[in-house]
Amino acid sequence: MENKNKKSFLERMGESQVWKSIIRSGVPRSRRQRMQAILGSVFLHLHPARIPKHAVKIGYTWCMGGLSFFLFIVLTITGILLMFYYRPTVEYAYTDIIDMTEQVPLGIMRELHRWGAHAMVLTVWLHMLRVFMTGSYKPPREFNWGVGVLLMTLTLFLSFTGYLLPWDQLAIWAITVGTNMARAHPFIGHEGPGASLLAIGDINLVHAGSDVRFALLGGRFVGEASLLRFYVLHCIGVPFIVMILMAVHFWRIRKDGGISGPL
Amino acid sequence: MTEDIKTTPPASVSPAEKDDNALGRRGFFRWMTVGWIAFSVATGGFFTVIVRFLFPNVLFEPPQTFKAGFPNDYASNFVDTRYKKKFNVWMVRDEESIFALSTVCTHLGCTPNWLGTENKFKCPCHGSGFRMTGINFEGPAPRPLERYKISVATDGQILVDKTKSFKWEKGEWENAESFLKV
Amino acid sequence: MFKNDERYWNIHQLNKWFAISSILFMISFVWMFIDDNDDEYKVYQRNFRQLEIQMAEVELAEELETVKNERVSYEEKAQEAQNILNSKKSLADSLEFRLVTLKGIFYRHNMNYQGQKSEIDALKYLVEKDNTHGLDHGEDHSAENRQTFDDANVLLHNYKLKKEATETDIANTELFIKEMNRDVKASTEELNRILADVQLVQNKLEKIDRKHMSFMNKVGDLVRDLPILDFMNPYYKVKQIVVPDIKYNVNFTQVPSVDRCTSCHLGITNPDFAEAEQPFRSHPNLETYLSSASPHPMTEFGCTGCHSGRARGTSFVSAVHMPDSDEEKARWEEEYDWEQMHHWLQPMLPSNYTEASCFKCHQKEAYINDADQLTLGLSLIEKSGCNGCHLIQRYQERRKAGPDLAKVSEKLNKSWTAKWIKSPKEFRHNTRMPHFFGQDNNSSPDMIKRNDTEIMTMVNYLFPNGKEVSTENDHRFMGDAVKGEELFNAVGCRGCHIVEPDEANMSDGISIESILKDHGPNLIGLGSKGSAKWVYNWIKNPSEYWPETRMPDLRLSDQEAKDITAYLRSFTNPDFEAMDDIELDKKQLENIAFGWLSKMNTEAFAKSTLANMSHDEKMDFVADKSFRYYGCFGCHNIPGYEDAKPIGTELTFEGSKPVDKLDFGYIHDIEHVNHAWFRRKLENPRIFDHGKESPAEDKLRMPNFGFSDLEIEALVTAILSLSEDEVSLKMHADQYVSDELVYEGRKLIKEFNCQGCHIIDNFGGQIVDVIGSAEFSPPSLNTQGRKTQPDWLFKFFNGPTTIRPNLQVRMPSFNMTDDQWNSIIRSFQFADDQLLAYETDHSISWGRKIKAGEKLASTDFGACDNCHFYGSTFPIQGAQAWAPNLAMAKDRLRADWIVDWLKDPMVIMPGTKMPAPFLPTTDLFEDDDASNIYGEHLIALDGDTTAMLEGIRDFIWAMKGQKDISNIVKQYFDENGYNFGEEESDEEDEWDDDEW
Amino acid sequence: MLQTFKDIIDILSAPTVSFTLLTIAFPFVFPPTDWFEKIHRKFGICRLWTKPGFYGGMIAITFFFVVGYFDPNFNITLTKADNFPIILMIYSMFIAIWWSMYQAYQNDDRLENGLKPMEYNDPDDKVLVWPDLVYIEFIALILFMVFLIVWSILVAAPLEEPANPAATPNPSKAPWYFLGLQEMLVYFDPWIAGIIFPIFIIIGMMAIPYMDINKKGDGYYSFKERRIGMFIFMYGWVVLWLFLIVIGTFFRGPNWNFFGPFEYWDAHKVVPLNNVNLSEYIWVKMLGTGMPTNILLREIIGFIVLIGYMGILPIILAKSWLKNYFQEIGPVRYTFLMLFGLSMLSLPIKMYMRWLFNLKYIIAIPEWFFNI
Repeated sequence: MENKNKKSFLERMGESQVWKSIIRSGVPRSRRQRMQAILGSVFLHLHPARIPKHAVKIGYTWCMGGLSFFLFIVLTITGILLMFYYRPTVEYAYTDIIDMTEQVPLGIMRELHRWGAHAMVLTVWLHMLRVFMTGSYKPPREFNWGVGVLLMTLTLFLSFTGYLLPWDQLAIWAITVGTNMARAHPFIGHEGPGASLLAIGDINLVHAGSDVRFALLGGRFVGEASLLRFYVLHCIGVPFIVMILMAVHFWRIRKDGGISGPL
Repeated sequence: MTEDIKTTPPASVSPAEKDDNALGRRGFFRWMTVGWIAFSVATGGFFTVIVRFLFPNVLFEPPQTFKAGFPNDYASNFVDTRYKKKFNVWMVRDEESIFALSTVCTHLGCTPNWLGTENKFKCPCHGSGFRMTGINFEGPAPRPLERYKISVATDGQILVDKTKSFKWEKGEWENAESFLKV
Repeated sequence: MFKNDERYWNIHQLNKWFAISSILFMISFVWMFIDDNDDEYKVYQRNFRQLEIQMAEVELAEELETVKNERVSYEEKAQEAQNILNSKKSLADSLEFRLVTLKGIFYRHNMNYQGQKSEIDALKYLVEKDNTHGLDHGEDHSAENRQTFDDANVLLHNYKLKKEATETDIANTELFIKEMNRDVKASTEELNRILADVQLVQNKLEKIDRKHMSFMNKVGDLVRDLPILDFMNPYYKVKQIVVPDIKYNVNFTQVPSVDRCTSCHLGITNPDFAEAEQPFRSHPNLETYLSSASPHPMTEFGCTGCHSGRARGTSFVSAVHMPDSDEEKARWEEEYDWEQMHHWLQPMLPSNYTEASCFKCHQKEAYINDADQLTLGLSLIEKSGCNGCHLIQRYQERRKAGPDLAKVSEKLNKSWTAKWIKSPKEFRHNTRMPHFFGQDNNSSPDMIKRNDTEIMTMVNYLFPNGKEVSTENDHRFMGDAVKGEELFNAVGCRGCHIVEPDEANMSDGISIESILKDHGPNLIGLGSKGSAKWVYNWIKNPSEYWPETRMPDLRLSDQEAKDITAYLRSFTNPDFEAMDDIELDKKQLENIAFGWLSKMNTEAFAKSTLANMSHDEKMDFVADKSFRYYGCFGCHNIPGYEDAKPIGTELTFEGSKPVDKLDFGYIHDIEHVNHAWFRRKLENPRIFDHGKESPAEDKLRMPNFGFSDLEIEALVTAILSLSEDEVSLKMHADQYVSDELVYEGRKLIKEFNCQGCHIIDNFGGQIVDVIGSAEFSPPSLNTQGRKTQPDWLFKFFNGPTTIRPNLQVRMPSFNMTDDQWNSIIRSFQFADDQLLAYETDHSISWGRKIKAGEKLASTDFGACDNCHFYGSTFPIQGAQAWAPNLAMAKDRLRADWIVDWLKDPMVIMPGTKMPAPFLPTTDLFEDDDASNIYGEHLIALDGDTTAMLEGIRDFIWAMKGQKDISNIVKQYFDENGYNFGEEESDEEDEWDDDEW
Repeated sequence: MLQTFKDIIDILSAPTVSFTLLTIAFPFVFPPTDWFEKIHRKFGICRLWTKPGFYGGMIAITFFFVVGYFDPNFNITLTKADNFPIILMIYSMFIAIWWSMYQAYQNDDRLENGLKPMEYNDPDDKVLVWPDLVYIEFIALILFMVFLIVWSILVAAPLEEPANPAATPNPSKAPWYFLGLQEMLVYFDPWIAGIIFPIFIIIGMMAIPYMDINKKGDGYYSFKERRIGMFIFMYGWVVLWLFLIVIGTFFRGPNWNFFGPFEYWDAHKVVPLNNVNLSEYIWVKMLGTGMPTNILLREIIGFIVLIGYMGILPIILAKSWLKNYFQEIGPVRYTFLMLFGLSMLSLPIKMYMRWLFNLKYIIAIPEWFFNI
């Protein structure tokens, strides 16, 4: 009896003008409605309406691509929330992070963000491993594999830029170690091979105050300027590029014939 | 195929399951309902908590309430300027009450001075004058000074709360929170 | 299955999966929510609230009890007044009615008035505009406006009159009503006044105890702290104090400290909670700390400025509490799951070391009030010469801690010196000279040989040309040892020295008081050291041998010096004498020299250099290396090492050194916190070499001072105080002292141990224990700044004269510069808020007052001449009662002070024999023969005590006569001797009875 | 007993030993040729990719961690909040690789028997995305969110001392996913380990589809059909990346010294570093003369070795051993394959030259910051 009422309620809702205007199809029960549900939704129509059978098996797909995307969204949301309580300056950065655990309501956002970021690195790697293991990079998907490699690199870079923001010893020294490599960049790093060749007369062009590391840090050492730079890169710069590449990545999946599979 | 779906209950899927139709339907609803309820509770909770997130637990701005000593610290018919600099408040005691007067001139926001000998507040900017009660009586100020919420804390000290102000022209000075009877 | 309805999964299964995962999701969310809301501080705040309620209920009961009887009568009174008022009800009602009517009328008039006024404001604008821009618009228009304006004004005036008339009516009526209600009001107020305290407690209970709340308030109280809703007006919330002047160092910058300690320590400023359980207990010293009246109010100093810790922490562990003891640690681990957050560099100071923080603001004081342990630690740093080897920027070395070795060959012989260097404590058990040798890392036979050789080279260097002291002519410098002992105890040597051969008698423990006693060395074993000649010469004039010494000149006569020398030489140390002489080992000499040479050069070079060296060159080379290795010049002046740099680690910010910068070596049974490391290091400076295979040149070399546990605790406090933490300039205590000289003076007072003999700032004067009676001890310097004229004091310091003729103890002549004396005088003056260096001479009022004074000082009354010298006139009483020469007063004392002094001498100098002078009261003048007894002048003063005292003062001031009586007194004692001291106690009683 | 086990593990996990063992074992685990395959089968290594192999592997890893948890020294590194992702990585990578190989072997068998791979479906046998795919994706997301929340509740995000440019922590480590690069820094100059290699890794990975022209194994798990490509990739991924991360996380202590997992991280530990450049070997040790002052002359041997390795070796290979392969893929692909392949191979080669001969640099021109 109860079930019946509910059903009729659902049905009545599905037939209402409001529902139809938003969702278009009714409660997806018929084949047509089920396809409509996918095609009519801006989010779901990333998927084709029909897919080969092995594509719904977790054992084949591992769902790692989807999870990576999901984590990206989770990290965006938690990241935005963290921005309310975090100020990227040498005065406040560290104490604001202390306050996350000490007094900020829902300070667990920091844990969600940090562990989510680590998890995303793993899911991206696993996704790549799965794609390799099933040989899915092979034609016609060569280009999309390349996009994927770039996305993976950017994921690492996102995580890397976020590493500095707590402004603790772990942060500053991980970034110092990480960016010290840029010193050794051939030609454009002041301790890299060839840097000394870039000189006009006795005037050195590439030195500690003008090389690629300097550009990254906004100074000779990790300092206030670096914190701001990494903050901007972490919150806006890199996510922006990632979003564009993700769009390409998803679109190419469809254009390259959907999920890979044996012919 | 399409017909089939239309005529059969939506949840039943494979021919093999058609036999225990009724059971399936019940199962469908039971599990699905439970699932959706739990899911909505959790996500709804999340969004509620996120709204809570917007309200910080502590503030680093100067406190808007402050303790201003005991009522007996104030002499009758006297304007106390102790809290002027730090909190922008004059503590005034007249015959029968104590009240906290804002130090912001209602003309253009300067800070008037208390002239004890002339028994008035005089604004140095454009010469507005206010009586001890805060009522304007000379110069360009359009309305009296504002008063702040005042009460007695549990330890007997006067508690001034600057987040709530009372305006004479709205008749709010009659409000019991705008003065402290002594 | 093929060609099914395009499904793969069993939807039932998926639904189940969905339901299960959603439920898990919900559970995890709820868990997260709870986790986010179960803050520790809320638990404490809830408990505190319960405690407050309990206490308030007790208080309420008490208050009710106290007013139980009173309130009844007051209540009756109030009721009575009310009854009377009620009887006039009809009148009151008619008045009320009238008032209402009047207010209605007033409202109408006022409205008219206000309306008209706004009309006028508009018209005024037009007129004013016409006044300025009139030409543009033509005349008529403006005249028209003017006319309207004037008319309106007339109308306004009309309205105003009406309004004011009504106002007056209202005021009168109100006054009448008020008058009628006066009794009721007064009696109610009376009642309220009686019940004020009850009311206060009741109000409080209504606010915090749900039982006392109205229903809606109960609901509100419940709702305000519900999770999610608790952003609106929560009762339980994080409490914090932002302290802008106490900084937290984030390395790149300093940020204001944010202290959240009060979130749990809720009763910290409330003395009612003195007995409460932690964390609610109030601060044990609210007079000095936290309360708004104290010098360290909470809003300006916060908590972590002194206690350190993680200020922002809101839980027991995250605040980084640190246990005082192992037991406490175990208890915390049990109760709070305590563990140290290692990533916080400023853990809370164990309460034993809290004083370390005082130094942040009190850097210049010689004695830091209420911080005895820190003061002791800092004093020990200077006394032990820590800052000779360890640079401390903020606590610079003022002079070397040990004696000058430039002329040591005149003082000592080689054998003794070598043995002393090797083991000084064998000779003098409590010497501050530390043990370099025979320690953990240099006790192997090889190392002993090496060290002995090093010692011999150093001794060789200190005794150039082989000259050393001989005891041949000693008999010529020795007098009577028994007399010497008397003198030693009487003239003031024991202000700074002890003679205590037995270590067991000194186990009282060390404190800032006890170090006054052995400011100079413990004078034992002098018979086994050096020669009598040297001792004699030294006590005759210390600065001749060592210009920088702090030992003053007691102006001893030759005979006195000989007697004391004899006394001091009577102490010998046969054990030390019996010790084997230290031997030089030539092979070791080679080895050591080679070791040092090859450290900086190639081996070949080292070999050839060594081969070219003569024996003497080798000796000097090794001596040089040894001095530099052990850093002897840190504490001693050694010729040739005047500019040598200190050898130890800089300690300027040692208290803030991260733990990982401290080398724990292979010692693992130790807490990884800095104070544990410091403690262990001070207990055994070589401990962290344990297990290491370092070559002799690289071994740890900090010597062992043999510090006691108390000393170590004090030193650790001092080291912890050397921190990097900054406070704003305005927090520094010296911002409130106008004159740098004051601090300098205080330091000098400490350095020259003035407090060994005198009480200064209510501290010191330990010599009284030796002398036995305050009366015969050096005077208390209480109010010294107000007491003496600065220029007299300055002259006195430079050439002490006899002031108190009955004292055998002497003010010595100190070897100080004018700058230094000025500093000392300035610090006295500062303490008494008297900063004038030059003052107008006091002029005597020759009149009634001085005559009255003379009367009061005469034999009939004060009989000052009983004890005081009047110039060269001897007092009537015997020598034991002698007091300062009054003829000197006008040069020495400040006129104001004399009056204060005479009022009640005991207040200024407790224990003085000086009585307050008798001052007659007016009732005595009523006697018949009053004018005979008191004289007309005294009676005319009419019992004005101040005038009478001023009279005495002026009498003294006018006194003529010899001012410096040193010679007279000396002559007297030379003839008669100081033998009154022995029967002192008997005489004292008699004397007391006779006179007073 | 347990102590012996720990000691053995400590010894085994030294990079020299563990890396060698892994490298030697690797072709037998992922056999690239028939010969390896034969031994792979003969000694039953293939059983790693069966269910018992899975359980065995999981038990071994878990046992290692459990023992480590109760070891006072390993416990410190193991329970550091930031190291949890690495533990997660070890498990997830093992499970993922095992699962891929498990399916691959099944498919290999099917293919050998002329069957289609398991994933094969009739092109018409499709599934509608609603609800099957959407639903399981949704469930996966929820479960993952649950996992993330529980993780966040149980493990507090760490926060160390405030940043201090004057105090370098010892050891100071890069973020864990870059520890492989940091480990390479031990063997290569920063410009190679920090710049050239990362760039080669990114470009090389992007180039995989263009270099691997084996059309088989597309869209299903398989091993045999693409065993060489698989072998190279797995070696690079597992040994040269993941394994170096594990070493960097768990086995690198103060001063970047190696410490066995059960060893105490003693900052006093000193390891001799007497590394010699190739030019010093040649001129000083072999020829017994001093170093030539001309930099290029001094390093001439290094240049020859380098050119020989990167330039001539591929040509020789193309003419001999890889002749067929060269003809199959053409010169362009061959060049890139050799560039990336030899670069990758240079890492283990350099590691071994360091361990065996204390070789520091093949070309050492510190004057120009040019060391290889």
